[in-house]
Amino acid sequence: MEPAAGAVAGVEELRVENLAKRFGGLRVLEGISFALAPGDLLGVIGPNGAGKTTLINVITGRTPPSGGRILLGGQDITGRPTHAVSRLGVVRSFQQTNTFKAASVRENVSRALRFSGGAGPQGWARVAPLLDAFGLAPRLGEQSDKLPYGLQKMLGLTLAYAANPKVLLLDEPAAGLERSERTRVDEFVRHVRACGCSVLIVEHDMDLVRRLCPRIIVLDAGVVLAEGPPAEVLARQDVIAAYVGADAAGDEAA
Amino acid sequence: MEARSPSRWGAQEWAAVAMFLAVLAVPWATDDLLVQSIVNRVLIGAMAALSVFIMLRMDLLSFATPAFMALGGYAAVLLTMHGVTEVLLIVPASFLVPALVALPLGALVLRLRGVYFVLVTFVLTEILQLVLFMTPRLTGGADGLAGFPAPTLLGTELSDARSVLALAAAMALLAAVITAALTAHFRQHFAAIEENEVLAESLGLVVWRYKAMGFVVAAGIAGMAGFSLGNMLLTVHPTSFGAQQAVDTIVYAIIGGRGSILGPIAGASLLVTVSDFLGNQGQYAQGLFGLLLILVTLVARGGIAGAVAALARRLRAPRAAAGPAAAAPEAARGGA
Amino acid sequence: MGRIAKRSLVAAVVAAGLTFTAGAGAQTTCEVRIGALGPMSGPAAQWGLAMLGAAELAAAEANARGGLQVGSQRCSVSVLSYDTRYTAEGAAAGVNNLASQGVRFLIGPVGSPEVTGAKPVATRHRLLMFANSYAKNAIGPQWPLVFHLGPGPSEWAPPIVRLAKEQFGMRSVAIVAPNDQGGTDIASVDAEVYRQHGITATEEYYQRGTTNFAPIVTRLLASRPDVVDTASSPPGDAGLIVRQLRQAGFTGPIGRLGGPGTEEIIRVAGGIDVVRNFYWYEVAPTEDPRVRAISDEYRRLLNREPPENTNLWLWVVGARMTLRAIERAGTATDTNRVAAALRELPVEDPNLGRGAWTGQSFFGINQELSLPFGMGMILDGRMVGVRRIDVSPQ
Amino acid sequence: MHEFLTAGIIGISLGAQYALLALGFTLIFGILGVINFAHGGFYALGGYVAYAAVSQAGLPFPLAVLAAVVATAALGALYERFLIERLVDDHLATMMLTLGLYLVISTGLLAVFGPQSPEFSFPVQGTLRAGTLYLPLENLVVLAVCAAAIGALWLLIYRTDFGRALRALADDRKVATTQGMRPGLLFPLAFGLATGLAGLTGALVTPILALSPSAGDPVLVTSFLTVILGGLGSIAGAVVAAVIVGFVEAYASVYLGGSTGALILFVTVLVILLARPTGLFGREIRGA
Repeated sequence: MEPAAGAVAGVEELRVENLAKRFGGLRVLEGISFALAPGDLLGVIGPNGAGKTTLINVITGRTPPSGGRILLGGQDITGRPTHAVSRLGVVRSFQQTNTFKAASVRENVSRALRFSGGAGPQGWARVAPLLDAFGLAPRLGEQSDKLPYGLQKMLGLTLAYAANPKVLLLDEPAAGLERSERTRVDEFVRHVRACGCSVLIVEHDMDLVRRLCPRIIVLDAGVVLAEGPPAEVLARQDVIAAYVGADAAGDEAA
Repeated sequence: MEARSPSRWGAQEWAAVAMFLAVLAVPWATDDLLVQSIVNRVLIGAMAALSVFIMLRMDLLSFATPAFMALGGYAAVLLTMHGVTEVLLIVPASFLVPALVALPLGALVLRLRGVYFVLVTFVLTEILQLVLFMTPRLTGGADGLAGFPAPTLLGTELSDARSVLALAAAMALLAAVITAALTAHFRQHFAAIEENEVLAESLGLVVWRYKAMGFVVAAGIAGMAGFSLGNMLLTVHPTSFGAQQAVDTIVYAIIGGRGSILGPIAGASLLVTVSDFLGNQGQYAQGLFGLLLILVTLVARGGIAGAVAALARRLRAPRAAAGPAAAAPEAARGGA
Repeated sequence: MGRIAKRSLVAAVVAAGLTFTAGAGAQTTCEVRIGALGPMSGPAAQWGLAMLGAAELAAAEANARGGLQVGSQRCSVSVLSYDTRYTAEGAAAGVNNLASQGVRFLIGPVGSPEVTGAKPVATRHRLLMFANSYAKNAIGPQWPLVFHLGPGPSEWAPPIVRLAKEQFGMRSVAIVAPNDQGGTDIASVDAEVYRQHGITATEEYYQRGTTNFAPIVTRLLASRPDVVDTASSPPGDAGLIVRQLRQAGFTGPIGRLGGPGTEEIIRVAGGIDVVRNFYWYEVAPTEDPRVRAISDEYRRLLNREPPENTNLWLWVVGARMTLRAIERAGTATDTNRVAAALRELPVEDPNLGRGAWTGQSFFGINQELSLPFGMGMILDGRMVGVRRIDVSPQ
Repeated sequence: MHEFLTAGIIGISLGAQYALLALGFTLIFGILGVINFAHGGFYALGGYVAYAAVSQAGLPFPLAVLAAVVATAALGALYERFLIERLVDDHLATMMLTLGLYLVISTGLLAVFGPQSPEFSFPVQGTLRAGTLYLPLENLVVLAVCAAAIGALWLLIYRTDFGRALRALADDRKVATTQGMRPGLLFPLAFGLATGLAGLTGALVTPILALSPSAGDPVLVTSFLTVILGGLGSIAGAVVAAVIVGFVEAYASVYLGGSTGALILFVTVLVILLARPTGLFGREIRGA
């Protein structure tokens, strides 16, 4: 099964309308709306427990939303199963456990290509520059969970890209990386945008967010607190307050 | 469906099939009843453990094997009682009936993750016992079914000890071929589900399809084991299909090694034989199984098969030649 | 008489001991192996150990006499055993295991699942088997080499029900048993026998593994029965049922047409006062000194304590009869001839007395070795004792 | 009507015992993510320790119960600390470790105490009666102890720092650990607490019911059913589900008979689980 043909240029790639998610009585997301154009880059920030990972889970069909719609190139994909969403072109990365542990780097990539329907030389050709850039190319035979953590993380991002996405949702790509390794995330994002991918990036590293994202939204307790360019948004008093006041351990695992 | 994967049979798949081929000769090689009896029970235990193994390939622990064994066993026996004794019909039936039941059942229970799946399969086995007790007209209830006609192969009756064992070996061979074909063909898919199901799904793998396929085939293989057991005992009886048997088959698969198709075969061979030799101390078999289970989990995650493979690799590759990365990945695969 | 027998026995033992120390097998040219097949471990171990004990005692007696006269040969008797773990597979495996070691005669197994598993395999190898299950199909014309050890419920239930009705005058009974073969096969026969005596009978089956019988007891009492019968519920379950019946205010007599274990029932129930009025089937006339003498003989011949289970006394007779049939048939290999000889043997045992071959009307084959049994009774919290009931041939 | 009320009383008694068992089981899962197959083993072990303390050491019953709690809690904590701890995140491995322990415990009990039920009776006898209704005093005592234990556990989990730490670990181990909670200390304590509860139940209930090496088998099944129903890891769910299981068992057995009662219980649980894969109170959050 080949992914559907690319969206018409100029049409929004991903559109989220009034999205809501409740676990029992607990409101995790409420009235979330935003849109991503092709090649667009949107940062999502917020304190622990703000619902950032849940947002990705809901968009990718891992958890069903309690309300609202998700549109991809005008097509309603709300509530579709994860694999279907992925094959339509919305692929995510994970904070942790982002590779097939026991498999070699080569097997990891080949699985990503095969599962997304893109096995074959073209697929490898698409991924090869990233493998080179991250220094994974010489380590194709190594078992992925024996790699240094930073490389595992980059392999995870590469896998998501290998699945031939139109929209990439990155869940804290820089978390756990050494400061010196974080520029690789920039590199990755630049590369995929150059290929026409839209990117949504959930991140705690404010420097990275400032560097990369022309536009960000701030989530707090499941609602959009602010939206706009990072410099402007991060200076707002309520945003600062949300961060300072949110010290108590939240349930980020959601 | 995916493009045909390049997964080919490895040495282990061929070895498993070769072993059962060799066992086919046992009925003619010896008249020793004890050997025949042990071999027969090993074959049945190995088949049941192969069923567990298939599910373990996807990191699913199933306590429902005895339930599917019962379905296959009762289905085949009921056929013979209604005049269908041809093995070329009843063996497929013993595979198909549990497989067909597993299909809708799988749609329900495979939605459950990890431990919930484990608990539900446990409950399924309990439910099956009750269903057997409550359907005495069909299944003989608490008495089970006995006194059914011997199976026939193209008109020849397979009732003597030799043909019973030969039939068991043939069915085990078939089970090994099916298991090898399935797990080798979908090696990458199963491994991906085992190692990181969430990632596999988010990369576009239709996980439920492979799980359902595995579940259905595992049920079918268990069903064949159930018929083989019924054919050996000349009876199908509810006590043969309880929680105890579920634990035993899991123990065979885990101690033998869940990383290779040879594992369940090794586990069944060793443990069935050991419990037989414990003789009148049979009560200690369970304790021994428990200790082995703890031991294997702590120190030899690949079980017997994994340990043997690691040893062979170490012997084959002299210390100097063994790069750190060369041997590690395969060895670790056994556990994980 | 008793003293003389005792003295000659001691002499025989000493003689046997001497011949053994002088070099075992010096004067015996062959060996007859009999197998004890039963649960030797786990909750049902008592039964299997009693089977083993019975076989060992019969073998020791034969060896003390200088062995079995099989045709022209004098053969020693040895006993092999196998633990079935109370399962059908275990029993089938055990038959194979024992047969592979040259065993042609089996004492056991005891449970319904085991017998179901063992019978076909034993038939395949043409072994002679003395089974003791109460299963409705324990023996039958299709298994000519399978004999039944001791009377089944179809034999012992009628006289006990008759006597219980004389004593308690009940008009209705509720029978409770586990919902597996060991429960249903006996309880349904019991119920039929009660009905034949003009007593309304209801059957109630509980899930094996039930730990609290309070709901079952409530259900039992809903029909306001005069008597509750615990049939073949395991003694631990039966004791708990008795206790919870009393707690629920049931004051009527309680029966147990199922099997031994009265001591354990009294223990679990909380004492004989709680049990109050109770009647049960006892496998042997346990208060008969001649029957008890079997245990003394066991101690003397085997120099250790006999297994506790009173079934030992019953099963010894089966083992002795098997050996006698071997001698009479003059073969230790042709089980068909031994079976024929066994069928012809009169049932007469020095300890248990006269019995009979029964089973024709219930099983369709007269291969049930019926021996005198007992009916125990507790009246108003007082142990009345076990009364001997003789069987008549069919 | 009489049967209806009687079944209700029985249902409450059953529910209280099941609650205590399920609480321990669910606590272990909620906090460590481990399915404890040895739970029934700790129940049987608790019974035997109490029995040995009464019959061998001559301790009074309350002290014997205490000894059972201490012994089972200690064994549980040590087993967690030295074996389970190493593989705590591998759910298959922990299942195998606890299943193995169960087989070892029941075989050990069989080897030491033999297969038969020993004589072990509850020190309080007698029955309260009101018309045709009745309540054995021993059940009343067990009910009271169970209620007290559940209450104490509730306070422990929701009103103490220890409980807060446990709940934080259950919610998100990573965050909790970064905030200074030490799984290396808290996990064994939690595990021991749970196995101690199983031991307590065993010591209390086996003298009323029956004590045998395999007494843990039905306990494991009941614990499974209860926590499936209540939602793995949910404390409130375990209590509510235990009461439901108790009532279903009581009413189904009284009105439909033993086998049907059991079947209805199993099927009810299966249906609920299929309709709500996380149980009545389970959260979607813990994917496990």
